[in-house]
Amino acid sequence: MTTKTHVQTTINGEPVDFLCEPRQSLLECLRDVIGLTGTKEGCGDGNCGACTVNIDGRIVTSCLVLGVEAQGASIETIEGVADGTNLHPIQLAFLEGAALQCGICTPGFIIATKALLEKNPDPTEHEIRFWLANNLCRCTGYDKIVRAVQDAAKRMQEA
Amino acid sequence: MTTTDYDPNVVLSTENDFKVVGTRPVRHDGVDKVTGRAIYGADYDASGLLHGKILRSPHAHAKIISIDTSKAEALDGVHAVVTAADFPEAADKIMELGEDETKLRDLRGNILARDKVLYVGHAIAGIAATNAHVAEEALSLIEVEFEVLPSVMTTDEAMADGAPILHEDQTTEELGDDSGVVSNVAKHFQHIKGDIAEGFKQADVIVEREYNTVTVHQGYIAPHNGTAFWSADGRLHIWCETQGSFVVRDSLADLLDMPVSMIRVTPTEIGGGFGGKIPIYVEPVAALLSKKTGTPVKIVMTRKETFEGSGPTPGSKIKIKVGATKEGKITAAHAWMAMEAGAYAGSPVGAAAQCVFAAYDLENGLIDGFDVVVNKPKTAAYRAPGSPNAAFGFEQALNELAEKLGMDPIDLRLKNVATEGTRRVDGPVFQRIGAKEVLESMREHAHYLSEKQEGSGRGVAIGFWFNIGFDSACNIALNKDGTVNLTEGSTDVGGSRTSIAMQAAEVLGISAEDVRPSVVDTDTIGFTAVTGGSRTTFATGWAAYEAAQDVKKQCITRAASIWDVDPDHLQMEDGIISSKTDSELKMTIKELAAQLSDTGGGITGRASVKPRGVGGSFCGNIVDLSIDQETGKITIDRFTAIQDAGKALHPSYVEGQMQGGSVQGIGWELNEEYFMSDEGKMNNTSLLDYRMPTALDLPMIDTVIVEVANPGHPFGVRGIGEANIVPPTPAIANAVYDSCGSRITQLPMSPGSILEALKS
Amino acid sequence: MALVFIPSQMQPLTKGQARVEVEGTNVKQIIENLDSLHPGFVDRVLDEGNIKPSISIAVDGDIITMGLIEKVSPNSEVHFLPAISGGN
Amino acid sequence: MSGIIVVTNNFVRDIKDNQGGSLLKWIDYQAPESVADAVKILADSDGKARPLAGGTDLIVQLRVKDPRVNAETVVDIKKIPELNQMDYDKSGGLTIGAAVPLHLIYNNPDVIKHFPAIIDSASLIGGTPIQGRATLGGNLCNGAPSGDSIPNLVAHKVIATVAGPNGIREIPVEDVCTGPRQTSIDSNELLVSLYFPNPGEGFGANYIRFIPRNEMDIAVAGAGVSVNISNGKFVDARVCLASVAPKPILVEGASKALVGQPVNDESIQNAAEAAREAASPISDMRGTAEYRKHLCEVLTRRALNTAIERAGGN
Repeated sequence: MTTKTHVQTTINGEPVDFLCEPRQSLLECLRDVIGLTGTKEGCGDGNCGACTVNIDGRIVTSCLVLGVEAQGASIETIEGVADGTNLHPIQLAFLEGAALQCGICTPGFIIATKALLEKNPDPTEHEIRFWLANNLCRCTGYDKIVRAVQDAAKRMQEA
Repeated sequence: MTTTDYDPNVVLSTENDFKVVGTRPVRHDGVDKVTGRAIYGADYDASGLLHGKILRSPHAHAKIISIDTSKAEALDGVHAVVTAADFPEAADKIMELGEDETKLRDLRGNILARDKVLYVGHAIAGIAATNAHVAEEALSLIEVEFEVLPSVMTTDEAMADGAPILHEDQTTEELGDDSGVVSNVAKHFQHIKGDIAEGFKQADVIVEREYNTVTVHQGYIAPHNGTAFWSADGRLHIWCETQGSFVVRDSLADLLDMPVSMIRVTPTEIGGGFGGKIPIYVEPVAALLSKKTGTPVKIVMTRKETFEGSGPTPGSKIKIKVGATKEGKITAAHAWMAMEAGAYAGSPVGAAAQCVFAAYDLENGLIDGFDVVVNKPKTAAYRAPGSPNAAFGFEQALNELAEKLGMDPIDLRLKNVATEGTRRVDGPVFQRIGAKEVLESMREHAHYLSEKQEGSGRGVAIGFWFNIGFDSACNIALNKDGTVNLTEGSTDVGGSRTSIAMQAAEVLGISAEDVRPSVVDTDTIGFTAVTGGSRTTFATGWAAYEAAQDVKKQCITRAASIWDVDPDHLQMEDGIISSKTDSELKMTIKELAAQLSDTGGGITGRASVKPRGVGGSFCGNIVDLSIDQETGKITIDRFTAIQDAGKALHPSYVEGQMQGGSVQGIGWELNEEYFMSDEGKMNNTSLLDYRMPTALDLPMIDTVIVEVANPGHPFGVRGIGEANIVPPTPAIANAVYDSCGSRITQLPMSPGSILEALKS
Repeated sequence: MALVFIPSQMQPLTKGQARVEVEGTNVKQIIENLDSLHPGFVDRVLDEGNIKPSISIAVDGDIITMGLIEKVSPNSEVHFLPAISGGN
Repeated sequence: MSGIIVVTNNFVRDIKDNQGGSLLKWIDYQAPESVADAVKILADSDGKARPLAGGTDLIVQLRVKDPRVNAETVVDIKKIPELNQMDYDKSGGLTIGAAVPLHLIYNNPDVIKHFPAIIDSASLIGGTPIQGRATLGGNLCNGAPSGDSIPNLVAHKVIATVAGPNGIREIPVEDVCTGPRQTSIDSNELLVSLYFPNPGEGFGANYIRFIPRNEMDIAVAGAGVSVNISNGKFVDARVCLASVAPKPILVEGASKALVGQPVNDESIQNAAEAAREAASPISDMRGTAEYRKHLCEVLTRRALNTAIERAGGN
């Protein structure tokens, strides 16, 4: 049996090395090993989207990725979305549009939304709902989230 | 529909002479939550932290013959194992849990089973280990000997003659009287108004039907969690996600038989609750493990544990009989309601009884309520607990009645609507309420006036939640620059600290941004009851109002001493202190604040309140849906929620509550349920199979806030968190009937059951 | 005198009477005076001198917040209700 | 079992007992860079190694400690070039490596142009983040009766290329699944790629499923179909059903009902009824057996209509 593996990654633009057991999910590595607790756990089997992160340009549920698989990968988490103290337009849209209540799903939604708008700068309501269908929110009924994504799209196009 | 020809979110305002109340500032905790910096319970870390896991029962009902933990204790990395035997033997007593009361013995038994397990998922033992993987591995090394007993899963089974009994010492209570009959029925009560036999005689039309609902879960995204550190000096510190840090503290003091002052509970940010995070589950186990190990212990439930080991809302059987004259005047109504309490007494049937007929002025009414224990998890509150179950019955029956009478369903409701002065069947008389305004606003709404789309069905219903008051405390310290720091003890699930801060800002004449609100630990603020019952913005807001008045009074006194005038001659408006008699004397709160230190010291306002004047809230829905005729699948095409919010403090948050409650109701209606196996095991313990609505399952949720000010609050606030989950189930059922002509009386309305109904 | 509404389940104590006029300026006096008119109410409503947790009392439509010392005025209405659990 | 005294030290009696967020069992991890190395690891592991592509099924199974996945080693196959290929060849066939994630498939221009119906499956397995990892190869090798891509692969007459200790072999995809979560790919073999042959003239395909939600759900029933139409007649047709038998089933009767027949409601309905008859579902929390059979008829009819439209026929 291997004990721990040395994994080299880039997280939010910075080189990050960590040690993990093969049985540790990337989510565990981010939260418990590296201390990036902005990525949340809601279900542990890929069905709530709270642990969504972006790996090499594509969003994944980090509870269904092994930490060791991240070798050489570039990972973006919620902690890397703002530019220093300047919030990203998506973060501003969520804040000003009251698109969060308890906030536990918010990091996952923001990471997923960012990937959507980078790929499709002007999505329809249906495209937004389809893209975000893997992210559960139990507080908002999604209305204000969908509107915040539409608002963010507008802000990003105007920027 | 991305563009609409009408305003999707309307505020029908009654009063607008406020500066801060009624505006939409960005929440104070918002930036932390959009940047991932906010610390939730599972995020908490401490040096030397151990990780705990809980062994849970595989049987729905069984005697525990023995528990052998020796092999688990011997595993490398395991630091401690605890069972029910580790609790101190405390005197049995009744505990006040804010809104909920329960027997200490029941609470203790639910946290770690002692002699019997009463449901699949019932906690038996806790393990602390160096990491969660080792703790999980060690669970399988605990040996438990069970004698399996027959189980009861529904109220029908539990109430049947000869049913297996969960608690041999439980007898049915009849409103303070012990019937002496050993039974699974923990409680029976009745409310009577008038004479229903006479009322039904006067009826020209009668509708009578039975309705059934099954267990559903609040579905908050963050599972239960808690970290405990039992320090060498005997103090216990808990960090957890809870709707009531003082409930956690006081429950622990009773369970662990220690002085309240030795326990400090720090509430972390909370990843949803909806009532489910009022009770405690893992905190006492973590505390016992920390006591044994001397190090902090964190326990985080899995999703499966959250389904099986926390408190869902009950399945229920509701029988409704209602009669009316040809003119549409309701002459009598009877509601018979039995609700599953789960393994220990305490279903929300009492609350259901206060809600079932609340929207209507009935001359003759009878409500029978039964609180029934079954071999399922002990139920907990879930957003207007009991009321959606009751409304699923009565609000469908009313539409059926309207059809028989040839009346518009909203007109029938308006003809019988409760108003100020109406005496409810359960006794109390309503003060100013907004049921009529909500119904009128529904009738006039563009949605209701619009043509239905070809093939779609439309349904309406309304719902009620009474809201509660209870204890709240608030402190406000005036800073030298005129900003204030506000501390309070209501854990904030959805933005309440901002709506509380806004009330202080309104009083002090400063901006919401100049108030920095913090939710603090139990050592730092006076007793504050749970965030529940839609009380927080109302009651803790009231405490903030009083504390701000205290600051205001002290500001005036201080200015009077600076100017050497009689304080009675001074006033404070819009953040400016001025003399009523001398126009030269004027100073802003900022100017005063800068002088505090040199003129006698700081100013702190404080208040502890237990307000009355709680205003109940009504919510109505209009829903359009279409049904795939070949598969039975329902698509919600358009949904409008209309709620009486009193004065909407922060309209975006009110809309958010309305939209969130509506969607929980939609999920309850369409697909959510505990699929139980014959052995009493939940078969769908993942979020894949417990099908809560996704973004793709829903339309926009349009809202109308109807402001009928609550005379019992300085700004007219009503609690608005709950009533909105009540009308969706009957409104959708009524729309299904409108679409296909079949009455669905069983929740959820899965596609298979709709297809059956279409065929018949 | 205050008007006390007797729930059906307690009406055996009042021989079926649904409303009873009772003297008293607070809830404690109301219950004690009710008990002297119709014996059994103290046992039914109180446990060791406190209101039973399974029972709520409403005065003039509001659930009381001050327990037995809650004021009752001469034209008040008093209701006994089952205590409820609930919450958001 | 009431009254019986049961000593329990294994509280996990079926995989449902661990569903919903348990931690992964202990595993070893290897990431070979060639097919040969991967096959060697698999062959040397005595059946206790499992290939890992997207992991969206495997990692869940390692979490629930599924006894059918008796893995001590996971073999990450994403570093092997052949398993990452997407190659549209001169003959009009398409090779998709077993480790290519779904999002690369539905964004691939050749797929969009020549095999658009694959997107039906690729865009509905899981949600967006699942599609960032999940693969057609993994969906096939997992062998779930509800696998959303399998009926579609069968309808496309896909050939699976499998490498083992004795070299390469090719298997028609309808012969891969042998039972619930069982396949004819041996534990020492590795699925390398899926080959979509040139579907020929007048081709159209479609996969649809029925789920109670609109996304994020397990098919209550699913139908993958393909047709070749010439002169208003079906010259070839396939119907394959998901979730209504121990494995995805190719409905021979449906092909018979269509081939040689004119494209009209009657022939389509006959095929739909054949699908209904071929289904042998169980009743469970996803639906009753009767409801699922009914859905097979509805879905087959609807999928055929879409496939016909795509074929440009009718």
